[in-house]
Amino acid sequence: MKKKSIFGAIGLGLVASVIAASCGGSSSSSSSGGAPKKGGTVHILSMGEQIAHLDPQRNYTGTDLAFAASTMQRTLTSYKYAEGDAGSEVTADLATDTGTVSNEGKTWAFTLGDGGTFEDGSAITCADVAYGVSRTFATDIITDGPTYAISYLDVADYPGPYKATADQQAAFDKAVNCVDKTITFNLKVPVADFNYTTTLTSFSPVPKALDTGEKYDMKPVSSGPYKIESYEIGKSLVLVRNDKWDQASDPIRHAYADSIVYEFGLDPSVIDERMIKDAGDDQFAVSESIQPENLPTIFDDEAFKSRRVDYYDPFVSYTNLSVKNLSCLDVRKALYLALDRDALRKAGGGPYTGDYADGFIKPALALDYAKSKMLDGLNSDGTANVEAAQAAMDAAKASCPDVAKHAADGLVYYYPDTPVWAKAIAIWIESEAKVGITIKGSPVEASKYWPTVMNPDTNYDIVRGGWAPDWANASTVIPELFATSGGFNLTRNADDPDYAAFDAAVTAAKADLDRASQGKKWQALNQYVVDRLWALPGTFLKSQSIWGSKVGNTYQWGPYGSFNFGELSINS
Amino acid sequence: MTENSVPVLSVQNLRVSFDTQDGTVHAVDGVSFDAYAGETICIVGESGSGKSVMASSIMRLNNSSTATTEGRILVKGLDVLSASEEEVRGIRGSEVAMIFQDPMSALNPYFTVGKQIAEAYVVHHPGASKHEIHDVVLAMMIKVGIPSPEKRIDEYPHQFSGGMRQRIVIAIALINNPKILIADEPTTALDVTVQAQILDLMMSLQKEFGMTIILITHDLGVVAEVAQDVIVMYAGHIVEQSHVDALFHAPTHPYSWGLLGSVASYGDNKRGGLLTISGSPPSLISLPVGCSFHPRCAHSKGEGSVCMTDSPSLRSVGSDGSRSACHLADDVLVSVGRRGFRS
Amino acid sequence: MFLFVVRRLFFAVVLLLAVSVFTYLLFALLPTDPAALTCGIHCKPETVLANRIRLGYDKPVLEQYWQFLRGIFVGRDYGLGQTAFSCPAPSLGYSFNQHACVTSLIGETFPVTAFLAIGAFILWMIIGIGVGAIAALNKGKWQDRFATGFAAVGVSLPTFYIGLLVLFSVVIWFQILPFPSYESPLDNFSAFITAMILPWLVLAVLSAASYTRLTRNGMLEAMNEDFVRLGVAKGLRLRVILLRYVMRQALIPIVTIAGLDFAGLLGGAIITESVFSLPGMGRMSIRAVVDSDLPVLVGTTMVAAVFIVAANVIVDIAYGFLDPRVRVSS
Amino acid sequence: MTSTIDSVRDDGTGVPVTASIVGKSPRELAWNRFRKDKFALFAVGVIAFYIFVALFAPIICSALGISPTRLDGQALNDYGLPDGPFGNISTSHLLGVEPGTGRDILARLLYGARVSLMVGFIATFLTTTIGVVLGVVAGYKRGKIDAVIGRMTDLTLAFPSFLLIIALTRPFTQRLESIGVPEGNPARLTYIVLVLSLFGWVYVARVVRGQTLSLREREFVEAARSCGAGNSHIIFKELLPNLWAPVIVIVSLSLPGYVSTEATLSFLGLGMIAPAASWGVMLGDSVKYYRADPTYLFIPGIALIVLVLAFNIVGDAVRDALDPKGDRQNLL
Repeated sequence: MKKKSIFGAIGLGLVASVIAASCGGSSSSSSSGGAPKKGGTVHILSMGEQIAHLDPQRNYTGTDLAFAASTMQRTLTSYKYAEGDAGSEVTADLATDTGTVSNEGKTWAFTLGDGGTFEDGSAITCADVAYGVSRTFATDIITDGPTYAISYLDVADYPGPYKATADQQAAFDKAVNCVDKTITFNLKVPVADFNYTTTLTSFSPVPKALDTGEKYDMKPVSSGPYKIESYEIGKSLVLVRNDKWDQASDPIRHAYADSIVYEFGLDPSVIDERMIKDAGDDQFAVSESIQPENLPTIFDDEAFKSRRVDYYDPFVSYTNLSVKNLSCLDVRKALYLALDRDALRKAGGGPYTGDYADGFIKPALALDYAKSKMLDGLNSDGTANVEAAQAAMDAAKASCPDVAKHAADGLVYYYPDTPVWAKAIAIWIESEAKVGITIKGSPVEASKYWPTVMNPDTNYDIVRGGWAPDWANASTVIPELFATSGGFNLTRNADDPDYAAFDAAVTAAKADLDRASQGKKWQALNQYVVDRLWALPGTFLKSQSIWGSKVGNTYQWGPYGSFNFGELSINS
Repeated sequence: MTENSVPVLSVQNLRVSFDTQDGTVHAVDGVSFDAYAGETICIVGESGSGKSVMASSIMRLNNSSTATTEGRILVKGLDVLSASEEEVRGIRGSEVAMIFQDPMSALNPYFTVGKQIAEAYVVHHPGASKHEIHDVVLAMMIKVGIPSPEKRIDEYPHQFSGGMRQRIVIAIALINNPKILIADEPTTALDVTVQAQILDLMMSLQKEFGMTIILITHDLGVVAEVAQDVIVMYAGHIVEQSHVDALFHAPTHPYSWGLLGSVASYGDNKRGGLLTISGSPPSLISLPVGCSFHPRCAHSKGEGSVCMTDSPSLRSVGSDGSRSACHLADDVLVSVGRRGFRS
Repeated sequence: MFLFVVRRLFFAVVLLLAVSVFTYLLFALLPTDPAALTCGIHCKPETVLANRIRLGYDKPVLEQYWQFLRGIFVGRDYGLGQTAFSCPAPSLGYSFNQHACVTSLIGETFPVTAFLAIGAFILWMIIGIGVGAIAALNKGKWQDRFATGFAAVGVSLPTFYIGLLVLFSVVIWFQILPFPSYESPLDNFSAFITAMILPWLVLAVLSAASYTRLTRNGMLEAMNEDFVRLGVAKGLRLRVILLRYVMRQALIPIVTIAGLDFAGLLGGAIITESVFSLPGMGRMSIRAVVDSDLPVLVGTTMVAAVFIVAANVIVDIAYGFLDPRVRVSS
Repeated sequence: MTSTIDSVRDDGTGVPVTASIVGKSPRELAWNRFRKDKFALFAVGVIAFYIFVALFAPIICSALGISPTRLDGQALNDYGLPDGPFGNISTSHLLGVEPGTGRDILARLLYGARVSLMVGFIATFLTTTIGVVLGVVAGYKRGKIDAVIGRMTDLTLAFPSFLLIIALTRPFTQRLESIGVPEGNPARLTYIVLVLSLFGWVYVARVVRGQTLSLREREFVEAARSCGAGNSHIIFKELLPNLWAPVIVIVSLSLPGYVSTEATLSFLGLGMIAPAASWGVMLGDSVKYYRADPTYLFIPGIALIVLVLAFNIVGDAVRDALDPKGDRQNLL
């Protein structure tokens, strides 16, 4: 799961929450006693210009998923609407239960409950869900969404509903089969936790007759308690109650507020000030993030105690190294040892940034996490160990002079062109210069950062990374980040001599249906990557949020690391 | 000299100085003269001699923020210099009117000439009806000799030739039948043929309206033709005031002598060329001690003489009423003036 | 006069065509591939190709330009089958980032920009001309020094800096106004005013600065004119002279520049709209820059150019009315 | 020197300008007047000071023991904010440190002055040169050449320039890099300067053309022409020397304008690339800290305001000195 927008604070302390906010510190906070009331308008202050994607099959951003799922896009299954560990449990939504698995994990069936309707009053049918799933395959139009449907479903060469021939469509209909109210997914590989996959809105229903393709992103048909009244990019998204939605048909949503207004395009500093001031309508507002410079103001003042939270979100930040260009472990070690992680952490707000990561799996993934053994000489307080780094560099000059020379000549670091990253890159340049490594910063427009670095033609040495699991299984972490088949592998590690062994181990771990044993395998693979430094572990991130004094039900929803927007309420 | 012994204009010890970045410029330095009804006084002098500033002072047209004005200027018994803005405004255009040097720039390019003439009338005749104004303006345009005035009344200044524009300016000046008309080089910017027409017009209108004309000019031909009295200014002072005939026959100041000599038609020196005044005008910020003309004066006595130490005052010399500000006026009268010039 | 206007209009159309060619070529020759941008993060070459064809970017630039021009008059259709849609005339293209026809996007954002421009324009003319006149009438005194200093700082300080300083000081430190949040004047007029007053002021103060200078110098120059002296010599009242003689002359160059500045503003006040989060055309165009949303960029550039060219024509014609010398001789 | 009675045209107000100061060239006169303007001399001093510190920034910084890139975590508190009042102004950091990194603000300001002033000076130089050349040629030659230049002007003015400057930054910087301009800041700077010149020359050219049109009718030009002087002689020896008053005024106004445009581009993330400093980068960064570190907010702003004011004062003074008419008049 991607981070929200990379506009703002990217990686250095931003949005989102925990799969389990277990590691204390922050006592989060639901509302001030009593059952939440109905009515009122909730405001969401956003520095983004729009919701990246509202089209359910294209939505793949933590906050946006939480927003869309809780307000408009019902899914077959859902995470529980609860804070803390409970929020990470899967529960039935459109389906009557959390699915039935058969055929050794290759067949999953869900039965739709009664009474679900779209905003036009028509009933949600099995065909609507199947149609929605089929849209994921139209990758020329339905871009940016998660592609689990494509990699799991047992259908080949299906181009999506817009271009499919009758035969191709028939093949898809076999893979996603509707019998009355029961939808059956036939998978090509066993997936033990497919009912977690179906919490993604890419498994939401779309009424075929109302599908506008490209334009569906601006006005998706609602199946939840709210519908879009107006949506202007750069201005606002206004949700009002969907009067066709029947509370009785929905086992999880409460829809307290009468309307929800997303305000776009606000200056981050202005958002912070409005939240601090808490005047007028801003008393009914929530903000997903706080700028690092304003954190002390909010967290040193007890006046904000009841409307702030500091928590571990599901994200891990790290730094991808191009193993292809830096095919020398000693150089990679030198890079890591010389890096002043303490300075980077301070630039992001110090303790509010999070904790130094010992890998890529967060402790919240309790089954998959084990403390890794970090590199010898790495200072645990985050400061640079220049001697050790120099030693590694000297070793590199002997063992792999070409790569060492490349490092001395200049490593190209693609970074998002934002003020926060401008400072981060300055820290990188300064720290690596101490061991004779030159960093050449190459700023990329923030909005084009991922497409740019994901492009195989982009010749980088270093790029940033940040990731959260799509559900509570490191199968959505290690393979995604480090296997060549992964959706977010920026390490270019395919030619590393140790890659073949790694790949085999990943395949084995994925196929292991015993969750505990699988967890051990992920732990080992995490350590495997840490030992080889294909990427440099960064921070187990924390996030901070603030809300207006009259907003209730402001808990942080674990899997998405954000408010459960649809459940926010107004206490007057 | 005139039937009325009370002057219509009396300038008494006028001093005007300007503050500039380079220092204080004493543009007019103790000027006094009287003008009587119906007479024409010409003021001549080099550029920078203060004649235009003096003329502007009569209507208090100098920049109030940088100019310092002392002395008295009496028009109809009112001291223009100490009067209130409103009182001065009442005089401007109605008692005293002015014609500027360049008719091309003196008219407001954004309004029709008719409107501009009317404006001058209306401001002093607030109750006038539209019809009346139209008639007055038209009559005035006819008087100043604008052909087909009905048509041209609605035209803009740029549609007029220079001479015609100056006629419009004269029309504006005379529409309220002023007692005094100050004309600051009214013909300098015009073609020679037009110059004569304009001067004739002014003279004939003077007869009709009976006003006093103060004509600033450097054209001694014009002076000879129209003036009764002539005032010669140099470096902010009046150096000579004479009847026109007296001036041309017997200038009482070496500077007047030089002036006359520098005009071709009056030049009669042996080389046959122009007589020139050697040297250049003095700085008005720091005038020479003594007579301001002495550095350029051929008659100046040497070091330690009165020319170098005392500033000469204007005094009567000779018998024809001429006044001169030359220590040596009597000598000059004898040794130079009587000798050289006949008109 | 009629001929003059016709000639002027004809020339304006030619100029706009030239602008459209340049704009189109400029953006078409950029190294950014619009098709790649619609293809998302996990982009495969075949998807890029498919999108390029779908968007019409596979055709030669000239043909694309022709399609664009044609679209303005007859509208354009996009895509095939179920995902087909069309943008009716006058179509300036379709934004794949914002999933909407550029014309309707401009239609949504333009009113905000127009309100901003009109209000700021009125304010800045009042402030600029007023302060300039005060400076001219008090030349050399402290009022003049202050006004020229104000003009100097105003002309040269970056808008974002002043804007944010004003925002923070007025809203946070002195708490005079609530945080501006745009509302349509038709929905909530008082909220509209509250939201607009700061951006109006900032824009007005910044732009007024150059008008202060223009007014001051124009008036000083006019006061030097002989015809002003003649006006005084006529015995006209100071007020009359100032209005009919001095201002009349000083305002002519101001009208010219004001027309162009106003037109420029109608094309979007990029920074002001961004600082104050106004959903106007300027902010949309900067978003288009960030997203490489070429259709929106071309569209806003063209609309802005139309305003500038139109303002030029209007200013030229207005000039004829303001200055009779131009009117009659042409 | 001899003087006939009307050797110098009376300027209508009677203040005898030429009479008072004799025998000096207009340039000397202007210089004399300028010299007396204490305010302007002070402003010249300020500009000279800025240029001096910009030129010698490396020497000054090493003398003070500061660096624009060195991190100083010790000067920051745990949260990355300056660990002391007023942005942690201290003997080791005379203007405090940058929040987040602890870099020295004075050093960044000095190095930033280099970038900002360089952009300002080069862009001004280019726009002025292009504008003056095209303006003079158009005004002097008139006819077809004037028409062509006039159409170029119209076309340039018809574009929303700021939008284009922003929109083309990245692609054109890449283009520049691909044709051999060193990557990163050199390419960005080149682009900024070029594009500012591309849109900026028009304003200079229009003013210069107008001035030339009236100058070419003046006696001294006609005199030169009647003496058989060539076009280049007339343009360079007769016209240009008489154009520098309006040009200097334009320069004094446009230079700070370019500095501020650079700042705006930096604010939008299109200016200098980290870790380089420019005033724009600093202004853009500092506005975030209005609450946490207001000292930082004001330092780059004040630096810019002082420079802008200095240029304006000098520009006004030069104009006053060259055009004494400003002194005469006026009735109101």
